[in-house]
Amino acid sequence: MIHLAVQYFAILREQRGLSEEKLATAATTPTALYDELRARHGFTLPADRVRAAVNDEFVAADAPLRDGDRIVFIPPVAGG
Amino acid sequence: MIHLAVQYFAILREQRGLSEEKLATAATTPTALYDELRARHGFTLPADRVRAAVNDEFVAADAPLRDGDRIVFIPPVAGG
Amino acid sequence: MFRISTELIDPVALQRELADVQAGACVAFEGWVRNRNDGHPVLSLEYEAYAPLAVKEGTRILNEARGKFALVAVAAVHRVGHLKLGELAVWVSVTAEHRGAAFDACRYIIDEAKARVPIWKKEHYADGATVWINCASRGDHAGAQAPRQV
Amino acid sequence: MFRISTELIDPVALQRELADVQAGACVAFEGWVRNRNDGHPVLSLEYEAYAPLAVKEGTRILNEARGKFALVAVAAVHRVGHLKLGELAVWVSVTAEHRGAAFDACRYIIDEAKARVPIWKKEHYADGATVWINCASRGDHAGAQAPRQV
Repeated sequence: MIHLAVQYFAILREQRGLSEEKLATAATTPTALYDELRARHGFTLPADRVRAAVNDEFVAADAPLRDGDRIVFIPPVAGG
Repeated sequence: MIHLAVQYFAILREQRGLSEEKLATAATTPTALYDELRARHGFTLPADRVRAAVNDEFVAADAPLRDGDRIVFIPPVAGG
Repeated sequence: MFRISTELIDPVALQRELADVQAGACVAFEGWVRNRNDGHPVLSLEYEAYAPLAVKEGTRILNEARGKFALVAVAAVHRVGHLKLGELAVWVSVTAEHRGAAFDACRYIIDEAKARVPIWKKEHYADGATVWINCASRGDHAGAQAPRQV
Repeated sequence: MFRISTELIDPVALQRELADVQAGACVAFEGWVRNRNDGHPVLSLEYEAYAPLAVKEGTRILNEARGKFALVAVAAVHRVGHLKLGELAVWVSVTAEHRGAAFDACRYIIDEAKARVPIWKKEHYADGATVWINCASRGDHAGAQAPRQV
């Protein structure tokens, strides 16, 4: 188990009901963690429509997660 | 012979030394008139680089000129 | 310079900073909150940003534009918060010696920013519904399924 | 609205007239007097227009743009007279629901205007020479032989 901080924005923030949480997980990649959280909180977006950032930088869906990381799941963007 | 008003702009105005003149000519087209005026005043631009407008509308180089027309010769433009 | 702003964007002040006698052309893009989207009357918009990464990614896009096109200067600001109709949501301005580069770069920046910068838009409709644009799935507002451009 | 102006162009006031909640995108082009052209230091510019035909032809170009692209509004102003470095020589602004049309139309208008509207530009150089741009022939300033873009 690793300990992570997770930040939520936009539709994920609303569906989770909070902006940030700390948690312990057995997931070792962003995709695995997202699927775990999606099952728990009922996120409507599937994993393949969500990108991940760790410590304020984009990472691959299968990048390794490390203890103490801060992870953000990024729904499809719509600036402008 | 027809009587015309000729207006000059930009390089043609400077080379002619005035902005407008009235004249009588045997020329029946803009090109013929331009060549006549070029020979008289030493305009540097050849006829094929000059467009013509009659009574504030573009006309073809071989359009007929009529008594009382106001003609403008248009050097290559360079707005913006 | 790519910024996220919680305040009204002032394009006049921003534009003034780009004044430069080496530049012969300036192309500016403004994205405004409009009153309908795909036929739905829109009352207002909310923009939310993941600010640290939005600034990083936006800055990368500006630097890419500088690499691809012969520019004098570039700047962009994206608004966040609750915006009323007609308000300025995003401003991009590019100066260059020649206009071709300024047009191409300005368009590159706004196209890339819309596709890559982590900013989200929620539309509030006249019928009371709200939608996070591009995030629709089954059960969401039907009109929001298709990707939209400003 | 295509206008010839003997006064300083005020893009802020002009832009305000285009505000419209039906528009989601605004693209504005500004042509500025820059301090060199093809390597020659430029001190100032003179613009001269054949105003009645310039307004006619400019208006035709704006109408063509409206026909080709899905626009909300278009406007353009070209300055004439003696301009100092940094001054605004030409301003074109286009609003549309979507940005693609706004970019394409703005570029169409400035490209066509530069090619077709009877306006002429005389550059005053640091060495005292002057040149009517695009009108060079044997004996004129050598640097002015090639067509130039802003």
